[in-house]
Amino acid sequence: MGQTISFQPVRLGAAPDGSAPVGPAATAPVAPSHIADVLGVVVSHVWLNDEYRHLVLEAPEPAPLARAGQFFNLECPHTAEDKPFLRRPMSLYRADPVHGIVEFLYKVTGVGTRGLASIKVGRTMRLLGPLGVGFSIPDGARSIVVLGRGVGLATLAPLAEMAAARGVGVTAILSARSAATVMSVERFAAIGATIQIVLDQDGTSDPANVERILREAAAVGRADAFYTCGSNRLMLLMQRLGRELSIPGEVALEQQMACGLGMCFCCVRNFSVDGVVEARRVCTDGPVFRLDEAMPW
Amino acid sequence: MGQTISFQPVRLGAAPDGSAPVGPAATAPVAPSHIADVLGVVVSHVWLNDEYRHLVLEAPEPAPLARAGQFFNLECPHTAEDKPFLRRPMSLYRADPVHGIVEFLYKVTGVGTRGLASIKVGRTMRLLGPLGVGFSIPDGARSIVVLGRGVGLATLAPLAEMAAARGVGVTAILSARSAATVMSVERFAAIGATIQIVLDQDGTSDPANVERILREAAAVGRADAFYTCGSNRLMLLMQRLGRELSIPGEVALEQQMACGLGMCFCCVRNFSVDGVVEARRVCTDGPVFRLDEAMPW
Amino acid sequence: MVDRGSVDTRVRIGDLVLRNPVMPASGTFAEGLAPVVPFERLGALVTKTVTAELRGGNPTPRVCEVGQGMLNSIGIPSKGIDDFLEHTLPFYRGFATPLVASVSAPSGDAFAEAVARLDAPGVAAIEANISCPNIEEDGKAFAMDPRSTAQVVAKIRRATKLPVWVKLSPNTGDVASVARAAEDAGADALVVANTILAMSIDIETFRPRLGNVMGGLSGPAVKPIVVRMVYQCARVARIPVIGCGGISTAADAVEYMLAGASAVQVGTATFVRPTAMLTVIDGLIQFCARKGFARVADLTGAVHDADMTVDTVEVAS
Amino acid sequence: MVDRGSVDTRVRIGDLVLRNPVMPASGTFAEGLAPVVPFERLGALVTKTVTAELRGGNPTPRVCEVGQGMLNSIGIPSKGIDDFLEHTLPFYRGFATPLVASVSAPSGDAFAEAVARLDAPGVAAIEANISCPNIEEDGKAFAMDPRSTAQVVAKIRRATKLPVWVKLSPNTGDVASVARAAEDAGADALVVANTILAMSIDIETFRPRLGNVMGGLSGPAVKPIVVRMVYQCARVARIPVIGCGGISTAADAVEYMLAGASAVQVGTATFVRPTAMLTVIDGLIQFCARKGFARVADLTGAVHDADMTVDTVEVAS
Ligand SMILES: Cc1cc2nc3c(=O)[nH]c(=O)nc-3n(C[C@H](O)[C@H](O)[C@H](O)COP(=O)(O)OP(=O)(O)OC[C@H]3O[C@@H](n4cnc5c(N)ncnc54)[C@H](O)[C@@H]3O)c2cc1C
Ligand SMILES: Cc1cc2nc3c(=O)[nH]c(=O)nc-3n(C[C@H](O)[C@H](O)[C@H](O)COP(=O)(O)OP(=O)(O)OC[C@H]3O[C@@H](n4cnc5c(N)ncnc54)[C@H](O)[C@@H]3O)c2cc1C
Ligand SMILES: Cc1cc2nc3c(=O)[nH]c(=O)nc-3n(C[C@H](O)[C@H](O)[C@H](O)COP(=O)(O)O)c2cc1C
Ligand SMILES: Cc1cc2nc3c(=O)[nH]c(=O)nc-3n(C[C@H](O)[C@H](O)[C@H](O)COP(=O)(O)O)c2cc1C
Ligand code: FES
Ligand code: FES
Repeated sequence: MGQTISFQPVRLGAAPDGSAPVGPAATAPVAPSHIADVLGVVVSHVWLNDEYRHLVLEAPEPAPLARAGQFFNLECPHTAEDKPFLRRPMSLYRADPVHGIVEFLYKVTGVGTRGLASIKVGRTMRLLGPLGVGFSIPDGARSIVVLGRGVGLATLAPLAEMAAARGVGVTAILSARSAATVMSVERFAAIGATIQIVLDQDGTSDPANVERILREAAAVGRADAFYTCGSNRLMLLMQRLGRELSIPGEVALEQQMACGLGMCFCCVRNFSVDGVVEARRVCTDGPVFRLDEAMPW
Repeated sequence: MGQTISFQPVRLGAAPDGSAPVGPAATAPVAPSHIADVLGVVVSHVWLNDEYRHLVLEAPEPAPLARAGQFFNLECPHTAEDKPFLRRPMSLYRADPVHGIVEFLYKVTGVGTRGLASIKVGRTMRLLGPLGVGFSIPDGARSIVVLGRGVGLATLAPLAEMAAARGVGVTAILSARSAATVMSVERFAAIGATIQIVLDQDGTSDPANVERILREAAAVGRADAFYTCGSNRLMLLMQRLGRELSIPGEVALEQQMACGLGMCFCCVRNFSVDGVVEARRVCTDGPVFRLDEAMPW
Repeated sequence: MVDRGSVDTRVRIGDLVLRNPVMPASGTFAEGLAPVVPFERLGALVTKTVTAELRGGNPTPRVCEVGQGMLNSIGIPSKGIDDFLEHTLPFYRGFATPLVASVSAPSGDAFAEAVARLDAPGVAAIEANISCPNIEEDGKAFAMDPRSTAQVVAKIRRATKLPVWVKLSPNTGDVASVARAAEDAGADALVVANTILAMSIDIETFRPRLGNVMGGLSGPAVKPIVVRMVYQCARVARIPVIGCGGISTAADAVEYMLAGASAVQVGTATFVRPTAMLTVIDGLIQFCARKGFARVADLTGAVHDADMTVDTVEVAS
Repeated sequence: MVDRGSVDTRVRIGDLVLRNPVMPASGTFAEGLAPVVPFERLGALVTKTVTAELRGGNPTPRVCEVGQGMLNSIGIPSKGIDDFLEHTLPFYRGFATPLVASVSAPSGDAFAEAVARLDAPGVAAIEANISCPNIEEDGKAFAMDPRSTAQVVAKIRRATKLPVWVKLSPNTGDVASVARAAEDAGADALVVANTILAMSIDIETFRPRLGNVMGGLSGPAVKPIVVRMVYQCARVARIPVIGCGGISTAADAVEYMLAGASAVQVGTATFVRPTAMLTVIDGLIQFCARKGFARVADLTGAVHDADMTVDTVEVAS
C-alpha cells in the first residue's frame, strides 16, 4: 500500500501540461484515446465502514494507466433485488501500472452501488476507461492545498500522491461528519502531507474555520493551487478565496451519466466562462474543471 | 420413497366422483377453492439425467394436499442469464400431506426451467396451487391403462399410485427415446403395475406396437379406463381405440399459461364436444380432460 | 410520521367512494382469485370485458413473455351479457366491494345497448373498454381518436345512470385529447391505459410468438410510458384518472398517484404474484404513514413539478 | 450450415451498399467511441442530430434508468451545421464507412435549407429526424401525422440528391400511414423508430426524475413495441426499413430483420456495453451460418406469418 505511484494528467483537447511522468515506475505515455472496456478481476473488496467500500481490481491496460481525477464506467452486477441497467461512474482511487491494479472507493447509496457491493473476490467485472480529464498541477507549483469531503477524499488521494511524486508539497484538509468517517488519512500521511482533519462532530468543519485554514496556508506560501471535491459548500468557499487570492484551482464534479465517452450529452453542467454560461460534459470535458469557472449545484 | 400416498381427484364444477380418500394417510377433504400461494423450501433437487430434474419441496398446506393430475404455478428464480417473468406450470409428481412434501419432475427446456434448475437445497420458492382438475377413476373400474411419454410419465405416476391405493390394477406403458430416458419405472413397479417399456431405440414405441399392447390389455379385461399424457400421437391412438372399444379415458394437456386460476383465458384449447368445437381453459377446466373430447395439437 | 392505523385509505371516483385506491385490471381478474385474495380488501372489483355477442377469442399461443413484461392476444372471448348477468354478477354480489363491469362493443349503438343491459343490481360502475375497433370507422379503435371517442362515450352516457369509466388506449398519438373528449362527452372517470400493441418473433422457428401475430404489452416494461400518459391526462382532465400499466409494488402505485392518478389498477402483477394487490395496499399505507400523509388521496397529483417546464423537443431526443 | 467466413453480410439501403446491417443510433454515437470500436467494422456511422441553430438542450438530470431501459431528455443540443461541417465531418472522413448525417429543423423550409447545407463530401446519406415539433403546426411533431410528414419529406427530398432516410416517431397512433406518407414523398429508407415518450417520478423527493419532466424511453423495454412498428411499416413500404429500439444482441437484430428490417441501429446498448455493435455483427454471422443463410440480407422479412391473420380486437386485449 505504501509504494509511490506516478500520475500524469491528460487534458483532452486542451494544452497538456507537457511534463513527463515522474516516479519510480516508468509508464509509457498515454494517448488521450487510450480507453478500453476491459475485464477486471476482484482481488480485494472490503467495507471501510458502514457506508464505504474499497474495491481492488486486477485489470489489463489501459486501466492501470489511469491518472488522478480520471474515472471509469463500471458495469455493476445484478442482485436479486437490484438490477442496475446503466453503468456507474467511479473515480480512480489508486492505479498501479506495474502490478496491473486499479482501485475504487465508493459509497453504497442506491441500486448501482448496492449491486457493485455484492461482487465477490475472484469474480470479474467490466470497466470502461480511463475516462475524462484528470487533475493537473501548474508548472512551478511548490505546494498545493486539497480540500475534500466524504467520498471526494478518495478522488483527491491520488492527486496528492501525484504531487508528492513531483516533489510538490501537499496540505490536505479532510472534512467529514465524524472521526470514524474520515477516509484515506493514511494515504495523505504517507506522502508527508500536512493534514488538517475537520469534523461536523466538533464544529471544526464549519466554513469559517476551513476558511481560516485555507488563508493560513496561503499566507505561509503553501497554496500555489487549490483542489476540491465532494462538497458544494466547500467548492464555493475555495472558489471565492481562490479568486480573492489569485490562486488557480481545479474541482472534480459529478453528474448523472450514460455513455461516459462524450457521446450522449447526458452529463452536462453549466460553467461560467468569462461571464457567459456554457454547458460542458462532465465525462470528457471533465470531470476535473477549472475551479473559477465552476458553478454551484 | 416407498410409502403409499392417497390421491383424491377433484372435479371442479363437475360431479365429483364422491369416493372418499383411501390409504393409510387420512387426508381432510379438500374444498375446490383450497388454493394458496405458499413458500416452499427445497429439500432435494437432483438431476435424473441430462435433461430432467427432480425437485422436492417442503411446503405448507394446501400444497401437499394436491391430487394426481393437478398442477402448481411455480415462481422460477432469476439467474445471471435467465430472468423468467411469468410463472411456470408443473404437474404434481408426488404429494405427501403427512410430511408436508410436494415433488416435481421437470425437463429443462428454456428460460423458466433453466431458472428453476438453479435453485439450491435450502432456498425458498413460491408455488401457487394446487390448481386445476386432477384425474378421476370411474366407479367400479378394476384395472386401468396409463400410457405416457417423456415428462408425461411424471404426471401419470401419482395417478397409478392413486389407483393402487384404491385397489385398482394398473398397466403402465412407458414410452421413451431410449432406455436411459424412461422415468419413474420404480414408482410404477412399487405399486405392482404391469409395466411395458417401449422405446424408439428398438422400434417398440411404434404406434402399431403400442396399439397391439393396448388391444391386448383390453382383451384380457385390464382396461376399464385409459389415461395418457405427453404425446399427441399416443393421445390420438388411445382416443381412437377408446372410441372403438368404448373405454372411457382422460388426457392431461398443456398450454402456455399466465394466471393458472382461470382468469386470463391464455391457456385455452379446443375440444370437440358432441361435434361442436369448444374452447376450454387448461388451467381450470383441465389440465385433465375427457379423452374422447380432446383434439390433436 | 402518521400512525399506520390512522391513514385514511379512501378515495373518491366521482360519486363512488372506494375503501382504498387498489383494484384489479380488467381481464386479469376473475372469480378464480377468491381463494387467494380476500375481495373485501380491494378498493373495487373489475370484471373481464364482456360483449353482447358470443366471442371465441384469438388463436393460441395467446401469451408470451418479453423481458420484464408479457404480450397477450386473448381477443376478448365472451360468453355474452346474458351469461354475465346470470352467472358472473351473482357471484360478486357476495362481496361488499363495488363491482365495475367492463364492456365493449363494435359500434356506438351496440355500446349503448350493452351498457343499458348492464344497469343491474350489483353493478356499481361501467368501464367502457373503447380500445376495440369501431366497425363504423374502418375498424379503427374508438380510443385512437378524440372524435370517435366523443361519439361513443356520448352514446354510452345517455344509456345509463351508472358511473361511466372510460378506458383509454395507449396506442393513440394524442391521449390527452382523447381524455378530454371522453370527459366532455360525459365520462365520470378515465382508466389509463390498456395494453400497448407489440410483437415478438421466435428466432429459432421464425414464427410470431403469438398466434395472432401482434398482441398487447403489459407489465413493468410499460410503466414509464403509461405514467407519462396518466400525467398528461390528469393535467387536462377534471374527472379522476385511474392509472393502469405495470404496477406491481406500492412504489409503482405511489408514482402513478403522484403523476395524477386517483386510483390504480393492477393487472399482470397478479399473474406473477397472486397477492400483489394486497402488498400494494399495505405498502401504500406504510408509505403514507412514513411520509406523514394522513390520507392516501393526498398523493394524487402531488408531484413537485411547479417550477418545471417541458421542452417538447425532448420527444425527439 | 454455411461456413461463417462465407456469409455475405452486405445489405442494400436504396443505392447504398453497407458492409453489414449494423450501425449506431443517432445521439448514442460520436467520435468518443473510436478508441473502443473500430469504425471500419460498422455498416454505417450515424451522427447525433444537428440543427442549423445553436441549441443548448434541456435541464439536468437528463437521464435516468427505468427497469431494463432508460429515459433521456437531452433535447438536441447542437453547435450548428457550420460547426458540424468544420469539425465533425472531417473527423469521419478518416473512416471508410458511410456517414449518415442526422438533421432536424422546426419547419419544412428550415429542414430543406439544413439538408442542402449537409450535401457535403463525406456525407453518404441524410437521416431526417422528424420527431421534432413543427412550429407551423402548433408544435406537433412532424412524424405524428402523415400529412405533416409528407410535407416535410417532400421539401427535404427536393433539397438534396443524397439518399434521405426518414426517422419516424413511435409516439404516433398510426406509424404505418406515416411510413407510407414518407415513402410517397420520396424517402429512400425509414428508420423505425425514435424514443417513446415516458416519465418517471422519484417517490422519495416527489420530483420528476428528469429535469424536463418527460423524456424518451429506450433500451430493451421498448423492443416488442418497436418490432411491431417495423413489422407494420415493412408491410406497407417498398423502401427499406431500418429497425431501431432496444437492440443489444444479435438475437434482437435477427428478430428485427425477420419482422422486415433491412438494417438495424443500436443505441442504448452501446452505453451498457460499448462494444455491443461488434457483438451484434459477429452474432448475426454466426446465426446465419448456423441457420444456413448465405446472405444476412435474406433474413429481412423472413418471418413465417403467411398462414396467420391479425384480429384487430387484440389491440384491446
Ligand atoms: C466522474 C464521477 C466520479 C465518481 N466517483 C465516485 C467515487 O469515487 N466514489 C463514489 O462513491 N461515488 C462516485 N461518484 C458518484 C457515483 O457515480 C454515484 O454515487 C453512483 O452512480 C450512485 O449510483 P446508485 O445507483 O448506487 O445510486 P442511485 O442514487 O440509485 O442512482 C440513481 C441514478 O443516479 C445516478 N447518480 C446518483 N448519484 C450520482 C452522482 N453523484 N454522480 C453521478 N450519477 C449519480 C446513478 O448513476 C443512477 O443512474 C462519481 C460520479 C462521477 C460522475
Ligand atoms: C398443466 C401443466 C403441467 C405441466 N407439467 C410439467 C411437468 O410436470 N414437467 C415438465 O417438465 N413440464 C411440465 N409442463 C410444461 C412446462 O410448463 C414447460 O416445459 C415450461 O413452462 C417451459 O418453460 P421454459 O421457460 O423453460 O421454456 P420455454 O420454451 O423458454 O418457454 C417459453 C414460454 O412458453 C411456455 N411453455 C413452453 N412450453 C410449454 C408447455 N409445454 N406448456 C405450457 N407452457 C409452455 C412457457 O411457460 C414460457 O412462457 C407442464 C405444463 C402445463 C401446462
Ligand atoms: C391477459 C390479459 C387480458 C386482458 N384483458 C383485458 C380486457 O378484457 N379488457 C380490458 O379493458 N383490458 C384487458 N387487459 C388489459 C389490462 O386490463 C391492463 O390495462 C393492462 O394489462 C396494463 O396493466 P398491467 O401492466 O398492470 O397488466 C388485459 C391484459 C392482460 C395481460
Ligand atoms: C441519450 C440519447 C440521445 C438520443 N439522441 C437522438 C438524436 O439526437 N436524434 C435522434 O434521431 N435520436 C436520438 N435518440 C434516439 C435513438 O437514436 C434511438 O432511436 C432510440 O434510443 C431507440 O434505440 P435504442 O433502444 O437502441 O436506444 C437518442 C437516444 C438516447 C438514448
Ligand atoms: S455521459 Fe455521455 S456525454 Fe457524458
Ligand atoms: S392460465 Fe389464465 S386462464 Fe388459464
